[in-house]
Amino acid sequence: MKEKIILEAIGIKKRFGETVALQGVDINLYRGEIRGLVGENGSGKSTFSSIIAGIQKSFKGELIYKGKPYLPSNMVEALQNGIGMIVQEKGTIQNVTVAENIFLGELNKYGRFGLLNKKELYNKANQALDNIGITNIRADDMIQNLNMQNRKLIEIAKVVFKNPDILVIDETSTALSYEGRQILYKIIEDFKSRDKSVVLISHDLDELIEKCDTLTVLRDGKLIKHLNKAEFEEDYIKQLLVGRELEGDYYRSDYNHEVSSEVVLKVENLNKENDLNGVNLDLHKGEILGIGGLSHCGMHTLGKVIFGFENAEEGHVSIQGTKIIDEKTAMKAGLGYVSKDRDHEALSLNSSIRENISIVGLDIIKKHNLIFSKHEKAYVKEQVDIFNIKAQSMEQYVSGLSGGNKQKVVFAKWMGRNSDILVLDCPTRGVDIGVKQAMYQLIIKLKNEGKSFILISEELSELTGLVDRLLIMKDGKITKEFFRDKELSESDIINYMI
Amino acid sequence: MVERFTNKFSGLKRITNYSSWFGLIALISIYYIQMGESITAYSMGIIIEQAVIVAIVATGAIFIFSFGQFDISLGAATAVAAMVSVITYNRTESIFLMLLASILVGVSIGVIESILAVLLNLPVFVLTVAMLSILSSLVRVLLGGQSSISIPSDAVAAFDNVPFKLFILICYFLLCFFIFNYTKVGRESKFLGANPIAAKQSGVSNKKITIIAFILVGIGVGLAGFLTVIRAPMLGQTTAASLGLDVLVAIVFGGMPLSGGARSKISAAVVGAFSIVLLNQVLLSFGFSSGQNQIAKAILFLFVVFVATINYRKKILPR
Amino acid sequence: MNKCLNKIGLLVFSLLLIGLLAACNGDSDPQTNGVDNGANEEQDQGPTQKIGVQIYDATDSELIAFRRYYQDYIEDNYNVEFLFSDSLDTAEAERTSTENFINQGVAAIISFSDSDRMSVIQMTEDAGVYYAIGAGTLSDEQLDMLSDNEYFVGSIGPSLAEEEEVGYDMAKHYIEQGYTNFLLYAGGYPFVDMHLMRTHGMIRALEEVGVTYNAREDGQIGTFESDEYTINTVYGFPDDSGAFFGTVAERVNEPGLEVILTAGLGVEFFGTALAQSGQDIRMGTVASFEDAYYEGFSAGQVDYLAGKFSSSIGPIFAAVYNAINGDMEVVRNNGNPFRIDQGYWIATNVDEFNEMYEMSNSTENPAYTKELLDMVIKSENPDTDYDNFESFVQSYSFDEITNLQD
Amino acid sequence: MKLFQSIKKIGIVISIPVGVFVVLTFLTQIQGISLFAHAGHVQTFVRSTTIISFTAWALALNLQSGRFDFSLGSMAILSSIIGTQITINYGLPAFSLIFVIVFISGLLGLFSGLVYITLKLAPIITSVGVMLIYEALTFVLTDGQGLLISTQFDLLVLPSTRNLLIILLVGFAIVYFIMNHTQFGYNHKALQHGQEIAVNTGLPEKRNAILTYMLAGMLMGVVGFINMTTQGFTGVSLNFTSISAMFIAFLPMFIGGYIGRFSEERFGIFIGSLTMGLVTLGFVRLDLPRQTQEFVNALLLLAFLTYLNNQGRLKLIFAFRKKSVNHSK
Repeated sequence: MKEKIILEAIGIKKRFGETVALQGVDINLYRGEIRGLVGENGSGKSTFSSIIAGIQKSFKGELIYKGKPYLPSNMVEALQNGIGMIVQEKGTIQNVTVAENIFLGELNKYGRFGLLNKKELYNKANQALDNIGITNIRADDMIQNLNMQNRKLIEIAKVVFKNPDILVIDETSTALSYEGRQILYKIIEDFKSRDKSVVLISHDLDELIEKCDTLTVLRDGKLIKHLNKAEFEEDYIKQLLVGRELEGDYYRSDYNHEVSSEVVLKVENLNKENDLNGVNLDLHKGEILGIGGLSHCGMHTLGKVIFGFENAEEGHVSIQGTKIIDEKTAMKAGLGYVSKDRDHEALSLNSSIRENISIVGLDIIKKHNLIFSKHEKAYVKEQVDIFNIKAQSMEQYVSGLSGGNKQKVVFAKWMGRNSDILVLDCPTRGVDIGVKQAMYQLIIKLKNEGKSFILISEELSELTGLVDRLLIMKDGKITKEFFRDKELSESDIINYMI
Repeated sequence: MVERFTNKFSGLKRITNYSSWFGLIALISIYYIQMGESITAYSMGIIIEQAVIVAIVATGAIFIFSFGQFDISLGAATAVAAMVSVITYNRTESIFLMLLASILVGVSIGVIESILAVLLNLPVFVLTVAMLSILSSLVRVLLGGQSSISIPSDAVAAFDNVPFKLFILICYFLLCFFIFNYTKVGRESKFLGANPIAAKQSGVSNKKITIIAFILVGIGVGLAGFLTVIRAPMLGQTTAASLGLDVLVAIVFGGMPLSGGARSKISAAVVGAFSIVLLNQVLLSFGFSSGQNQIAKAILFLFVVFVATINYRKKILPR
Repeated sequence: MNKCLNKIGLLVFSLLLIGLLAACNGDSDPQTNGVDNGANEEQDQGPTQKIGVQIYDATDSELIAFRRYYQDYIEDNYNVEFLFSDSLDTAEAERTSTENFINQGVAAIISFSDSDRMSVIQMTEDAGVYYAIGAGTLSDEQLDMLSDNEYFVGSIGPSLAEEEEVGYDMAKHYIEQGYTNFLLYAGGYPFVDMHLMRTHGMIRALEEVGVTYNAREDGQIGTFESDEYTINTVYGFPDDSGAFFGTVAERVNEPGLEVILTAGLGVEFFGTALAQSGQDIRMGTVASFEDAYYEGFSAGQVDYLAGKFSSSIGPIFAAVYNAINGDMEVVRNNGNPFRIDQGYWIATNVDEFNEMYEMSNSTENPAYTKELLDMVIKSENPDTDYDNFESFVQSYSFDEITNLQD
Repeated sequence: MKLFQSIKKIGIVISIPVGVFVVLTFLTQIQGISLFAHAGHVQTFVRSTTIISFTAWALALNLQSGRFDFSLGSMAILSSIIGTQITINYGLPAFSLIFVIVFISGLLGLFSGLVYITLKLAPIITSVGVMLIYEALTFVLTDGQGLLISTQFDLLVLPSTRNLLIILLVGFAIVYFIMNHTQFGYNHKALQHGQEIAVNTGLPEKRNAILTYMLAGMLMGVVGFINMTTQGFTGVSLNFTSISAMFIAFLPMFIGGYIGRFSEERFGIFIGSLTMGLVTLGFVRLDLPRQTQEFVNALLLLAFLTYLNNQGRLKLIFAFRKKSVNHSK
């Protein structure tokens, strides 16, 4: 197996302003290897992959690729050299055609003197799509007419078409449906069979264990361990990720699903084009109600509609008789909402911790309709202390915090105003296991105090570990209801999701 | 190592955050050196006189800028308010009604603009471009075919003094300062500018903030209209025409980020307005021509903003 | 590296641009650069006195000619320095400029701006700064109010009646030659007084020959009715959509048009349309003796010009100079501020124009030379008195001035 | 079905100018005059359309990338002054005037772009600075007088209806070609819709921004050329007065964006400008005072924006009908 090194990374260091992302990482990548890269968010795995893919330029350390020093100045150049990456975030551009996205940044190949040969461009793009077995999308389709999954497939087609020697896949599978994943896995195997390398980044340990030949564990920007297939063992990997053995309970220890009969929130017959198709549910006092499904089953939209951030075309949400029409009424009725997209929706990154926490608590902070710094600071400090938010001061901008601390700020903001019901959309996405555990315990504690939760999650273990009741959604409908049970297995649930 | 870097970095940040104040102090110093002994109470007085109107409108405008919006029609709105107050005085001969009319007109324009923006779901900037045309044609309509309309200068002579104008500025500034820093509206508008989606998810109503901001600006516009009449009781087609852009320049000069958000500060309006007036005085003392004056102003303007934002550079170009 | 390149690029580019601008500027402008005002050498007696000049439009060609006369001729010959204002188009701007001049320590202000003149006069009186009007006039009532103002010097310039007369004379000039098809350009009618009065003058001349004028209720220029005469009108200023020039082209191309009469800005707005129409059309206008009209007369586009000459503002300087020298009595009309009419030079053919043009634009030998002005300046000519001054100003016509010079 | 679709598209595209034409014809007929009475009216119409088209193309170039450029008007004025002086001083042939002016305005655009990417400030700020400098240069260069060429007959005959039509068509062809068939155009579009992704991928953002500014400058140069040669006169502008030049272009730009959904955007802008050209001619024929013109333009802009922004809601209102159609399928 250990034949030829294709890429050698020596002592890679990278800093973003005040945060250190990588502190001296050495990784050797071999031909024909599927390498898993695993670590909590902020561990540096995305930073590392973006460095080799040419997105980040200024870093310290050395890259040796195919025996030569290597320093790509952008993604296109990296790809031309044989390193292609499918990025975690949205990687396609709206309002332009599929073909233009596939050949973004290298249109100069199709034509000369800055002019374009459209025909050739479209032909090549269709070829790229055919290559990975996509026939329902054509080169002249506009990106905005495609759904998220198909857009991701375009990115995959784009990278694969260049036939790179190293393919980097950064948390892409979460955005894909079952069919999409099968396409991706086929590509990965095809690469391996052709003696090319794949770097697979994922939070899904099962996926990694199944697909990878080797695993590299990163934590806090440091390399923790390289693992061979023989060493793959879930608990051991988890321990490496966190850096210590987790003490105390991780999830809930009890298996009791009895909750109060009091209904605190009622969802009736919600319909929304493409997303929701007649959703009904009741949330009881002190209940943790889980909602699971595939990424695009409509559960994220459901969360937004419940909070009044989006409007349904039919049906309504009510809390003790009050209809929720917008965020304001929702908040008045004691509802809080933690968005899945933390950096863009839940927080204002270029505002301080203080501003982010106090923004929903101004009604509580104000005295005689005025807001004084003294009261505000006391209010915020209390939350900062309760949630143990690590920052220089409460005046620090949220953008400088780690993922876990950012999420703590979001929690603190809603708990500070003493919300009775929280809609949590993927609340532990990109959060360290340690923080994750703390949050789970907090949720449990609050549940015991009589707060109610709607927990929307893509992680099944999180759902089975926490909820009293679990609703599975598919194509905008609730397809199955499970109650908390020791025997509840993930494979039972998955069947209702796909 | 990391620690030291951090400290140095935030120290620099702190300094550039106050660069507009340094700019003001520098201008005061240059003015002092240039004018020397000829600085009198009169000099101070005219600096205040000349800054007051811009400062008032700019103070109100900070609200609109704080949530990342942009109003280009403020000058025309002030002109309309001033016109109406002149007409009101000529009908009623009451200074009080004149002030009231001016504020009412200012507020009404604000309400109409914000309601159009909110109900019709129009982008504020483009809306104000259209409003600029509408209001300037309204000015001509109010002129009714005359080259100018006026009130007797004795009528307002009692108010034509520095203490009164300063008093109005201070009152309005305190009102805005208070609302901006000590009420929900102020906090919410800053947060709205920083991240509109997060603000919406935190229950901040874009509509409410927009309407309140425009009403506050409207009060400022009304006061400015009134003061315009006091300062120069004869109004014509071009009255206050360049005020809108003077306000923009002043606010930017004062250190207000045009994108709004957390770094918004209400003091930028007053700092900026006084800086611009002092800059004019300094340039005058050098004896430049109109053209040279404007070039010097433009270069300084870019320089000040450049220094103020030196810590907020991104990899991609700002838009 | 990249960043560095950008900066170098910007620098190189800026230099290039400056070079380019210099190239085009240097070649085009035969006159000395009027911006240069630091060249006045200290004369023997005392510190230089500052005089503020308020102008309504820094880009107006007449005012630019005035500025050249003051800065290139008067500053060289008298111990004064002129400070010029920006364009003052509102009462507010006028007040700001007055404040600034006072703050700069001027001894006097000569004003060509009239947004709210009475307020400015009040301010100058309070500040102890002399004030004189270089163009335009005061009503009797206003003059009355100013009779005991020690710092108000007086006014020289065409009165509104004079403006009306200029328009009348111009129209009459063509009517008498038998022309019957006119295009009237009313300029800033009704907002600009001077344009309004000139237009009224033209209307009066037409009414005298039987044309009926129907005024409009909204104050804009009205319509004409006549069997014999055809009269079209244009008013307003250019806009960004091209509508103004569309209207101008339409009117100029109206069949049968013989004469264009403009209340101002003749060549600027109509020269091109005339050139493009290719028809034989006369043009009479009220403007000034400057390059544009030199070209216009040479090309046969204009054949009647009532215009100001650059040094027509010499006498008002003389009056102000007397005042700041403390010789107020020679500019007092029976103890009151003076108001003297000064009209236009009128050129009705190319030769007349060229003669006047030459004298008007000379900075070595302007119409009002130092020798001429010294005749009414007390410190140079102790025998002078107000009556001298008044008749000096009133002899403004080209012939009278050339006689004086000889 | 496809035929029906294209007919519908064509219908939407031409309905706006045709509608305006019908309304204006009606209004002029009431007053007993016709919209196009002689060649001068055709010329006015063509000239307005050309000026507005070029201004709107230039405005849209940067505005749609989120860059508001205050300096457009000042570039037109300054470039026409410099270019004309150079042409006259060096005795260049008359037809070369447009090329000289466009070259100069390209340089001015380049400078704008360089200032923007060097200072890395929001374009709305840099363009205010640049605009002030350009305005002031018009003053400094001409000693405040502006430039009058009313006796340069060989220059004044340039903006004939025929030449204007050629300029308009060639200009459209060039802009269309650049935006749809060149790498620059594609990169521009990609940067416009996904700045960060495009930059990460390695698109030359700075180069593209500079070229965009240059192109916008050159388009404004054409406007400067037309204004200079039709008016024979370009005045000096100070204190922000030059910005008004772009206001006329907002409505066509938005109409262009709307029509662009059904056809090509530059073409849409052209159709929008054509509409405004008709409106302008209507103003001339109806002899409306300036303030009324501005007022009407502003109202048209508001009305159109309102329509545009609430299309989503309109669709919702009509959604029931659509649903029933779906069921019947």
